[in-house]
Amino acid sequence: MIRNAEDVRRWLMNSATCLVIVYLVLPLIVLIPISFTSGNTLTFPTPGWSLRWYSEVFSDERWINAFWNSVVIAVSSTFIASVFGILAAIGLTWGKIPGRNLIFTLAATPLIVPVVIVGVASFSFYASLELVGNRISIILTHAALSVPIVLTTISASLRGFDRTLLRASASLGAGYWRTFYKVLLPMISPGVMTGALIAFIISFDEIVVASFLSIGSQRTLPRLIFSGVRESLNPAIASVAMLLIVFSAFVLALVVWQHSRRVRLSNR
Amino acid sequence: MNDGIDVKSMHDRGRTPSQWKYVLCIAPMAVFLIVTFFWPVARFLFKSVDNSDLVSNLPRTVIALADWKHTDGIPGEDVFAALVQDLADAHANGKDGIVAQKINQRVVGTRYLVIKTARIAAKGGFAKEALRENVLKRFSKWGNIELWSAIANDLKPLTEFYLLMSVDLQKNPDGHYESVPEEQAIFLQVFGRTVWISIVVTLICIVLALPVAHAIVAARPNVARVLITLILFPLWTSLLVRTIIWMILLQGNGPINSTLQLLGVINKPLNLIYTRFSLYVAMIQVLLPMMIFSIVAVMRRIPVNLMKAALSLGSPWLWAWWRVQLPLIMPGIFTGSAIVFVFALGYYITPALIGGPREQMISSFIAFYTNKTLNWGLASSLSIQLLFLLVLVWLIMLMSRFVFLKRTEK
Amino acid sequence: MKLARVLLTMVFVVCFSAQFFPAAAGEQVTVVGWGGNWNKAYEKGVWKPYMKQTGVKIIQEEWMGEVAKIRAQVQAGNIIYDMVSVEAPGAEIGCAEGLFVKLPRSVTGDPDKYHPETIHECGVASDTWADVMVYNADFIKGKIPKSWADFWDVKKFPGKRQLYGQAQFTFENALLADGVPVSEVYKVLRSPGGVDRVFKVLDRIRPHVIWWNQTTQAMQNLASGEVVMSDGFNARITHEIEAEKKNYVILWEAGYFYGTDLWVVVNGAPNMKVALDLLTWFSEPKNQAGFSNNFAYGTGRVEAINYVSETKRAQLPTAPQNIKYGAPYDIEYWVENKEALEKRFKTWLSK
Amino acid sequence: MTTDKTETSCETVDTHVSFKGVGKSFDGKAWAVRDLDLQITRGEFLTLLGPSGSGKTTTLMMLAGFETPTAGEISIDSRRIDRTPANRRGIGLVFQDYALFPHMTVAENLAFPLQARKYPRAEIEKHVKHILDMVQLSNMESRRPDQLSGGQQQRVALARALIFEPKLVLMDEPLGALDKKLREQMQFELKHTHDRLGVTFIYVTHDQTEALTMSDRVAVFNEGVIQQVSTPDGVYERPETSFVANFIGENNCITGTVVGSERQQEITIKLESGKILKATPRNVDTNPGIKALVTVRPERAVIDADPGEYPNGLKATIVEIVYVGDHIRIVLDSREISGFVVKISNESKMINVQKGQDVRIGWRIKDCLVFDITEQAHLSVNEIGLGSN
Repeated sequence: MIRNAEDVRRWLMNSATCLVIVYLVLPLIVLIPISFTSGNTLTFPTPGWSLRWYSEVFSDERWINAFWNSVVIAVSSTFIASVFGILAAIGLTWGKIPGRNLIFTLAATPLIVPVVIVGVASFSFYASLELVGNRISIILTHAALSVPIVLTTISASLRGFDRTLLRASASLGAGYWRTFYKVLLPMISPGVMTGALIAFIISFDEIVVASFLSIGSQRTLPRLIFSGVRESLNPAIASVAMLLIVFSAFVLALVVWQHSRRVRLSNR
Repeated sequence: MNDGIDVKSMHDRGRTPSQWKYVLCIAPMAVFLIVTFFWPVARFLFKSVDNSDLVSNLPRTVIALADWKHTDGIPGEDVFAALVQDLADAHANGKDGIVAQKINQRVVGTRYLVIKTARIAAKGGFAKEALRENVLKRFSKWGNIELWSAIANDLKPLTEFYLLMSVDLQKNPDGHYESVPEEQAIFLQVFGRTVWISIVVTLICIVLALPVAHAIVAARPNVARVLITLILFPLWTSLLVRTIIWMILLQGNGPINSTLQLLGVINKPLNLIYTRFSLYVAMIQVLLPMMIFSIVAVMRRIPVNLMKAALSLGSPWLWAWWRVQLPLIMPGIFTGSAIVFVFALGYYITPALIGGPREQMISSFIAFYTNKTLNWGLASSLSIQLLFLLVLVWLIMLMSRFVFLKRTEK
Repeated sequence: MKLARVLLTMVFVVCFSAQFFPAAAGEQVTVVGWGGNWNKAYEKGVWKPYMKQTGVKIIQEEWMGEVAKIRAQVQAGNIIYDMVSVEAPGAEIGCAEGLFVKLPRSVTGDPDKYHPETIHECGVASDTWADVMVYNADFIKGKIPKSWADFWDVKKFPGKRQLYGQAQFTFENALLADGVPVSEVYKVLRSPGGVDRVFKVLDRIRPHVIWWNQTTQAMQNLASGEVVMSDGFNARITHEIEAEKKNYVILWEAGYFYGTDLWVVVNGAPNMKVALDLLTWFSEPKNQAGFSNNFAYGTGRVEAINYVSETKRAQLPTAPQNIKYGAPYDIEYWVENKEALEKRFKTWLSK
Repeated sequence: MTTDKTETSCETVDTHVSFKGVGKSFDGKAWAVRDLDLQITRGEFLTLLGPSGSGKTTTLMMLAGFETPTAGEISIDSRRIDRTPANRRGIGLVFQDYALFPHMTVAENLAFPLQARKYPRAEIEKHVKHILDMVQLSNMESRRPDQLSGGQQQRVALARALIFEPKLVLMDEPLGALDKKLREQMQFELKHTHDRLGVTFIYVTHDQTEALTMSDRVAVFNEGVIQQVSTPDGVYERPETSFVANFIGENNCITGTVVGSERQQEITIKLESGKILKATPRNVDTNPGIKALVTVRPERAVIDADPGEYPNGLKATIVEIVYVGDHIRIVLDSREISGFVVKISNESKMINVQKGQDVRIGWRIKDCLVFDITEQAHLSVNEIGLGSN
């Protein structure tokens, strides 16, 4: 009797879970056939199969430019956020700083404040500095948006770091920099990498700030997609979306790999 | 960790200096965030009360209108002289457009009046004698007492005009606050709509996340890992891409409609997109993973035996869940809700692409006033509303943490 | 000291990334249009011939009409755009603020040779678009709608309608439906009670309307038969008819309003001379027609229509056979009232 | 405060490390280490022994350069080093949990100090090979620390601290994480390594066996103060304070009052029961009336002993006999003390005593040491109890 009720409940719960997972994942999968359509419209089932929309994307200078633009912006902002993030995480995790929690909370606000506000505010700020229409403004703003993530992941890995190793390194004659590069950085690198990858994705996907701050040749990939979508939904957009998903999957795989590496290191 | 002395770093050469090093470590990030984030945002929020565009371009008028009250009737010669002189200067500096815009925001339909007056004033087109009469003859609108009181009411360095407007209030000529006419009262409604959409999204996320979280925690490690990766994957996919996918899926001749038609469930495509429904579908897909992970994080810390214990004590499953499991995962639900709610509040791209005109939230209005009508004061005031909501959520979080802590202490 | 090294590295990297900017070389000019097919048509019909003729390099950009960005560029003295296609109200506001160069007669030619409202002291029309009434002939058979009054008549033509979810366009269309002739629409709007009348007319049709806010959305609802009638931008509808073989019918004779986007030259543009030269060249009717031959939007110069092919001509809002039913949007009216009326309209919409 | 015979000929000894008046306070209130004076001879194996929190690790860390003395000076070879950064002191340091770099292989761990000193690559390879041979880990060089057993990790840690040929090696409870058997084996390996290299070892432990087995000298710490510095048999046989007497080895403690001293190195104590004992004063005032603590090591007490040879004696009842393996432990109760412990060899004739049997416990005067009871004051009740448990 109880056995049965238990089974029914489990069955219900599992099917609910399956439905939710399907809801989360299926849309991404449905995109695959659509992006290979030979037709002119985003209809399903597709009239035929072809690579024409992919070749259109790859041969269109605008998409390529926007892609590289996004990469440059994402890499630069990630680098800046990581450098500041590592330093600040060290200070906040190891130092006895009064108001530590307050600093953490304040450093998290760029992630919480609606992007529209950040976009408008940065736009008005950089306009006064002659920096609108310049990659630097987007890079700096994206870096500010990424700092909370980087700070959190690096602080987490610093908390798991055994500081005796720093003493060991010093006792073996290593100076500050050698200790930093050879001991600390390799040990917390999974955390740094995870944070950096998330920061990269944040910047790479970011559209609101980019649309406020980018002008003309500084157009990022999401910005280009956005203006494309407003005009018409054509299969080229689906192809770009597909490429972005593949890209994200790749980055996610990197993160999962980094994570398993961190688990391995901490299980020594 | 021996003898508790490891709290000191390898470079500890005494107490105070080492702490300074840590402060130095934090300083670059602090300075960076202040310069690239806090200062720009503060500067932008200041625009909600900043009135310098009006005041600094009408210096003489400010003085001349200092003692004027709307009961005094149309101002006299000196005010007109001051105004004409100010507008002439503004035109020469290229500021008449901004002055006209600001005045038009207060009294609709006066933009060209100001610009044209400024143009003529700059050319010396008004005779010096009987200036007031001269101006009034050419532009009878300057004889409008409402216009004058609207200007005079707001000739101060800091104005509450935009803040009032953003909560559907205005100042009447006597200087009292009153509601704007009903047909203009939109912002509180948008505010309510934004909150409502966020609440609905949060609640649905909770309902959908609970079974998934249970399944993940109950599953074998390998299965759990697969589930987590499956949930992580959409989270890692561009928000824009996911919105576009929903646009494709939900459109009239999109996959969902064609499949349903193929199956003969419907004979005419359903109107799925550009509705509240499509907005919820797209937003929840984006935000649900965060809720799931918040709940899973808490559930993992709950001993599995608690539910077994409750069941062994003879309680029905649902009751046991309600009394034992739910209170323990409440902190996770709370954190997840706060995250989902806060993110939902700021949504802009998804409503813009997938919602109809009635699905637009505060963010859309902020962008509209920033880009289209260049009314930054209002955009800033609306941002303040949004930030106010965020602070509120944050305070609730703090308080709830306090409550939960107390409960676990008992 | 060690921290300084990190900071220096950072500054270096940031500066390095700034080096990605392309350096200007030779005679060139940056023109900013509305993107997509619009840009393609300009490239094919106008920029290419000009480049061939003069050797000047034209760099095409696209934007979404945010005048605030130009203002920011001008205020900061950091101007990237030379020539921009701006919506007429934006041109008006920008001109008053001194963001745009006042164009001399030598560039624009005689203003009388333009359609009304397609020339401004700061700009000349880049394109003339219209918001027109359209129906899908696949779903309306037999009795055919002829006017905006028919659009409002849900008894005679059952089914959902579709209107643009903003005040401009919808207000004009409502007054047309209420029997106001195109030439009288703004007189009514400006008169006391004019706006109230609009809302009364809108109240009548409200339960039957789906509001669109993106062209994509409008076209999709029209294609699926979700709505039987709609308003929409004429070139977009023509594109659907030609490229997608849709059975849409544009009702020019129901009355329509046309709007103008204007080419303006940004004050302090780095290539101002080239831009002005390009505009001078563009103001020739023959050169203007190059755009209309590739896109169903009209031109500023009246004569330009003579250089447009027969089939294209019928699709333009400025074609003689169409323009007799149309009138331009009143820029002054919308510049002053847009913010307040949009707000009131959205309030009404939300109820 | 504590001088032993070995330290009197200070001038002739080659002093390697010297602490003078060193003190350390973490919070500016309490002293973690106080008035530390200590000279360490070159080539010596010195152990700092004490319970946790007694200041021994702090002392080591001050020498290694990870803590700054609040007072006093530390010198190596008569040069003050308390301002030299840790990485320039050239001191080998073995950590309690080894602190091997988990992301590096054994060989990389060993090469690390040489790379830091910018040795040429060939030189590094040679040294690594040599030291791996020395610690018998030649085939493990490409493993990571998590693939080694505890003992192997310990050897790598030692090898890493030795590879750059420091003149001074510090060890902070390096064997603490090993199981008993391995620990004993490693103790001998360490001792042999020390003998072979002839460098100075300073060793921190709370394990007295370790201290006694390996050291040339032992410095016993308590509450930040050195109680005694002496050879292993010195601290065991001739403790200076009741703390040392109790901390090292086991002791039976009985309180009493000083009656008087008839001759040098002998004192008369009266227990509460009125029983009179003769004992050797260690650190006590011989004035009558002073409260004093009498201690007897369990292995020096004898059951049913000849009163002539063992003049001190108590009547007691056997309450428990425990067979421990290499010896037998007999617990007795008497009027004066309950839980008096006597250890006897497991081959002793006494092996046939019975539980509940009344016997006489006796011991020699020289094995009965007396300490000032005020010395005892800061020793916790538990630790006193240890001796009579």
